[in-house]
Amino acid sequence: MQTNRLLPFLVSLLFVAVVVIGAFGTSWNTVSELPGNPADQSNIEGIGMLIFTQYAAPFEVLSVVLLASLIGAIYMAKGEGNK
Amino acid sequence: MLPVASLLILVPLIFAAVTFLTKTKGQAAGLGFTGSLATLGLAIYAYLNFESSTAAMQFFESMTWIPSLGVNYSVGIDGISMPLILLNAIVIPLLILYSWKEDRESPNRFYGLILTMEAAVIGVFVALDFVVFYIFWELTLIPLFFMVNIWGGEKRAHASYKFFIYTHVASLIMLLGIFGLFYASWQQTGIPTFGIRELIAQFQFFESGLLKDAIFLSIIFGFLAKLPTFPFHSWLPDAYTEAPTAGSVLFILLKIGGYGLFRISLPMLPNTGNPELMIMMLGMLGSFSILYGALVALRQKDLKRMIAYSSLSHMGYVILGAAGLVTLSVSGAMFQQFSHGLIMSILFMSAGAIQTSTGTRIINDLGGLAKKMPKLTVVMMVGFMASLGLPGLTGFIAEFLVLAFSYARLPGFVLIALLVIVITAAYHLWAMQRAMFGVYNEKLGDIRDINSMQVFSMAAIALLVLYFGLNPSPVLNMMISNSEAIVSLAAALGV
Amino acid sequence: MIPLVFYLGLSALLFSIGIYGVMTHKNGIRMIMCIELMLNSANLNLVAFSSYTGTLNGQVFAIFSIALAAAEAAVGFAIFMAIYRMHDKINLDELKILRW
Amino acid sequence: MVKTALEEFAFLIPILPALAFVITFFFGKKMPAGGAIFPILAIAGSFVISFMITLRMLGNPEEVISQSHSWFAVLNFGVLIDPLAAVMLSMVSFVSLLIHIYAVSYMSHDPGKPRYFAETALFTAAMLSLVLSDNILQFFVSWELVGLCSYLLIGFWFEKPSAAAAAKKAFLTTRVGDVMFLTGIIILTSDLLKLAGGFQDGTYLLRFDEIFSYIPQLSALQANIFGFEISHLTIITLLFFGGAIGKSGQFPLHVWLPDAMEGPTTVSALIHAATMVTAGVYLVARTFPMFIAAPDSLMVVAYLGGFTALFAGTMGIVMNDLKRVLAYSTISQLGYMMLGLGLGSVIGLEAVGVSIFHLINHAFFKALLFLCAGSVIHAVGTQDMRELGGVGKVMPITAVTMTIAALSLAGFGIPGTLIGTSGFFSKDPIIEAAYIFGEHSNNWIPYLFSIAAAFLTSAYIFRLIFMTFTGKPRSNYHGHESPAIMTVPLAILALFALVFGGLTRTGFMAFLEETFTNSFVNLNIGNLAGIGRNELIGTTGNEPLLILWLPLIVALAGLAIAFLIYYLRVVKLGPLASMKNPIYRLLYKRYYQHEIYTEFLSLGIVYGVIAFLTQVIDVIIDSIVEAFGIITVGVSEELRKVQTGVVQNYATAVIAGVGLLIILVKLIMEVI
Repeated sequence: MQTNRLLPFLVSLLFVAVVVIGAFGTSWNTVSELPGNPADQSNIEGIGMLIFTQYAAPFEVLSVVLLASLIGAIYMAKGEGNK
Repeated sequence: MLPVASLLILVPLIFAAVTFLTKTKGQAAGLGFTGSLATLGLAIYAYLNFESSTAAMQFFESMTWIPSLGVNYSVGIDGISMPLILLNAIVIPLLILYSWKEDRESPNRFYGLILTMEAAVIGVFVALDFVVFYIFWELTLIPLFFMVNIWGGEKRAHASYKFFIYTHVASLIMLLGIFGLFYASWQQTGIPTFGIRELIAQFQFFESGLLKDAIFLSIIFGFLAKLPTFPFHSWLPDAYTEAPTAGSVLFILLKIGGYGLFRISLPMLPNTGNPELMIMMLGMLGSFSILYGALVALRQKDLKRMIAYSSLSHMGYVILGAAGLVTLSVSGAMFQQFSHGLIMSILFMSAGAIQTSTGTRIINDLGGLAKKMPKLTVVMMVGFMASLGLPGLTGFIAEFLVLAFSYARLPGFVLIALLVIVITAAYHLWAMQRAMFGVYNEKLGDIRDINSMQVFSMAAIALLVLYFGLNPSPVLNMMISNSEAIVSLAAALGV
Repeated sequence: MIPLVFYLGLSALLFSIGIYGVMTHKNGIRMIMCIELMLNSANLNLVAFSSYTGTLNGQVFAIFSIALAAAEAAVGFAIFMAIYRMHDKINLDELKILRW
Repeated sequence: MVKTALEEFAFLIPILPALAFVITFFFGKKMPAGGAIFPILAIAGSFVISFMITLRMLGNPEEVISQSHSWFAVLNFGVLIDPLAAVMLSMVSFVSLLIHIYAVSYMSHDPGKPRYFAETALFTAAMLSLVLSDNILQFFVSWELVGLCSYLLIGFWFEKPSAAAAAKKAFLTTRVGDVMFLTGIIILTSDLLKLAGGFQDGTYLLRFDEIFSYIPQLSALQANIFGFEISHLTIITLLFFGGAIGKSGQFPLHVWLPDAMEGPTTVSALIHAATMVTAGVYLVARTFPMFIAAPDSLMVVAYLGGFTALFAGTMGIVMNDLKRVLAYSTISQLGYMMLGLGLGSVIGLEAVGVSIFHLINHAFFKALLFLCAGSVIHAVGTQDMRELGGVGKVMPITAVTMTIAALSLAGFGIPGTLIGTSGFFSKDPIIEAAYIFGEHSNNWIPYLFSIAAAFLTSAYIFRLIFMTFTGKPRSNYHGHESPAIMTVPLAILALFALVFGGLTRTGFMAFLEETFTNSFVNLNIGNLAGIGRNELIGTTGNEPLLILWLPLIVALAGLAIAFLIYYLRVVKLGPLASMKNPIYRLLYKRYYQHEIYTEFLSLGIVYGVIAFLTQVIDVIIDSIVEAFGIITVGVSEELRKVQTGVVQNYATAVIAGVGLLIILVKLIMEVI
């Protein structure tokens, strides 16, 4: 369906224009300096702390979701023909 | 004293529910008949305890329902509703008798729907609260829809949907008007209420003439489409014709459009922005309906369709009389509703009997039926004569009152209606001549006359037509006292 | 320092490219790839905002979102394989069994 | 004592036949002779009561019987027996009684006897109720009921398509008149309400005394129609007269009456000769005070009556059907009665006297003519005069009685003496009154109409007599004289047709002139005539000798012509009476009325054009309604295709929507 590419293109263009203009037209309330230790840029430790403390529950749920999708994907991809 | 008004709704409703559960035709018809007889008994009880000389509401009952919106379950009976309740209560048992020997699918639903219909129509007549009124108003659609849709003729699906959607849309417009009335009154008084009488009383204090006209017109549109009147009638011929006989009679008993006109629209009319214009509009619709229905009926080939158009023509008198806005013309219009219910029941029953016997309703395919069906001919003759306004039968009383007393206000429209009397006679007699008289059409084969149940029910209605034609006072008096109340309201405002 | 807006602009561009791909391609695999693109543009936004507000929550979300994207991709590809086995094709506009 | 007793029975006069109707209708099948005994007894009872009331009233015409009861609303029903009503009641019940007796034999072979007797009983009840009604509404109600009975009885042999069609035609044509009558009543009601200022307790709005008391005010009300100032009273009376035109078969609504001969001959005798058709005349007589007070109304009555008398006579002379000749004769004679009433603009109340006198006499001799014709038809089996001839030999009694009736109809008698048939004593005064009218207003048209009609009357009736009873039979028939139950009524009626007029002439008219001055209403006709700008002058009786003799001379001339052509057959009509002669054809085709009324007006204009157009409008309205449905379905059919089921399309729409929405919100924010 090569014919119908103009409309998607225009729509994408419209969207990007709107978002970019919106983003540029907004004054973002940001910190003036990037935080953290300039020597050690890594924030893995912080993230790990957050995941296992504040976001422990979502993390557990996510693991279940992953497991379920894994089983589902294997089941579906395996198909019925080749047992 | 019994709470008659509520019982009049409840009894048929309960019987209807039980009838739906029955299995055999005998049980269904028997229960249906018992239920309608019980209702008739209640109606007679109400009539005997009814004070005709006052316009006040009687058998009044009220219960709070939704306090925050001012919705009450309030019911009552007065001189506008009593004759119509009687009409329903009398004709429905006879209708059940009439269809006693007919074989049809699922009789339990058939008789159940008839009783539901009775409950719904009576519910509209006794309701004194717009919410109750509207609920029953819409409830009447359901049995009629199924009546046409299940047991109707060839084009039943089309006819039933057309009827349902058309009148439902009209009802929705009416509902808008009711809401307008409700909100405008709420804004003004600060107290929400849906009481019909309270809202009508408050209507005169609304400030904007435009608002009043809009409310009045949208409410009356619902009534006019239900009545129906030219040019909102086009659901009528299809629905009346396609319905089974019982359905057609139920349509005839559906007098809620005219009832609404008297109960709600007429008391509002003098307070509208331009009452003279409204009266002219109603008078015009009335006389045009009379003329139009008669002319179209003259050209119909289908007997039932002819009767349907003649019904339209007769309903014109209701509007014309209402527009006359004189005590006796309004009473005449109310009486026309009552009389029309009786007369048209006979006519539709006759047409139904002819169709069952001969298998056709096309007038030119009939001929000489009087020889084979003498009993039917006699009753049908009474119906036809009453329908064409022969004195001594109810039709004349109503037409005379309407014409004679509307003349003062609307002379031109009355003269149009008078001219139509000849046309009315013409199509009735012409149909009679072609269908019943002349040489018997041998193609119809050997046909049977109506059975004894049918003779009984039709003759009973014919006798009522004769009785009320000779002595209209029992019902006319209660109409007169109520019309007086309506008209004095108008007179006080100089309309 | 690069202003935040540039990240956002890049993300919007990525997202639009993804959308354009979803809109134009009929092939299921390509569509899933484009959807991944869109998801990643959202991740980019999350990380950017996270950095520029000085909290780490956004980055945690980004990680979650990546994990979910993996699950989604796995399920999506599995579905396409099933469809492919049934119809011998995965051109989505030709699959009409659920359409009106 | 007798007096009170009689009054209390007055209401029984219409009730008895009505009861007989009910009994005969439901139980007649199981009784001998179709239950004819009940109507006969009931009508005999009515006759006795009416006759006794009349006798008593003769002594004291001012004491009328008047009883009113409330019916509904402000309207009433009641009994009013004044001299006018009394003579009508006696005549109607008497003639009806004789015809019922006659019918026992005449209808003896018909299986529908119970229905016949029930319907004639109902008719008699309605007719009697019409005569004694004391208000215009009851009058109208009975008026319609007699119309219904006429419809039912004309269509008695409903299996004959021609009978069914004739019944319908009769009902519809009179209905046109009835609508005018009803319109008159409605305008009257509305005016009375206006004048009385609303409803008054204790008075009945439409009772005759109430109506008459408002005559001056009604006359003062003016309406503007097409630029002419017309008094309301004139409009009302002319509308009433419109009703009378329909019922009494006056031009132009006379077309139904000849067709009505499709019914049994007894019905023709009872309804379409003696009683119902005279209801129109009775209506004008009953409301005569209104007519005389209305300018121009009586003029219209006189002209139309006179014209009808002549017009119908011209058609009567070419008809070959026994009963149709009589039907046209009836129309013609009713025209005379109307003419007589119309002349009231000059001779005042005397008009009611002469007109009703002619009505009564006409009832006798015309009922007799019909019954004789019925006797012939019953015996011979045909009513086409061309197939008859020489019937006099086999049916002598019928022949004699019919000749007497014919003489009475033609008005034979010697002016200035008391020798003459009944018809002579009632018809001549009308012609003389027309002369006075001509002398007074120098307008001779009514007189010319009446004298020409007198000539035609004599010519057609003796044509009938000679063609039927003399000469040789022109077809094979087996006649026999009718049984006594038929001939006795004939003989009684013949006696009345011969001598009733001569015996009662002066007393009768004087009696009737008391109608409007009594205990019920007391009107000064002279004043009322003044309101109507009618100048009343003296009475009949002192005209030139030639004028007195002229009606007899023309009648003799008519007789002579009929004698020459149809008895001696010395004058051959030949080409004159063939369809090649345009005048004969015009007459024979009855002035093409069927073509004009039925085919052109009813079927063409009303059914073909107006009703057709309305039906087209109906189809258009219905199509508009249907179009709503079709458009809704069509649009939905198209719109649902937007739901393609292709995710990409949805995605496109969503994204475009989001983009546009943001722009929209932004724009709105800018504006605000």
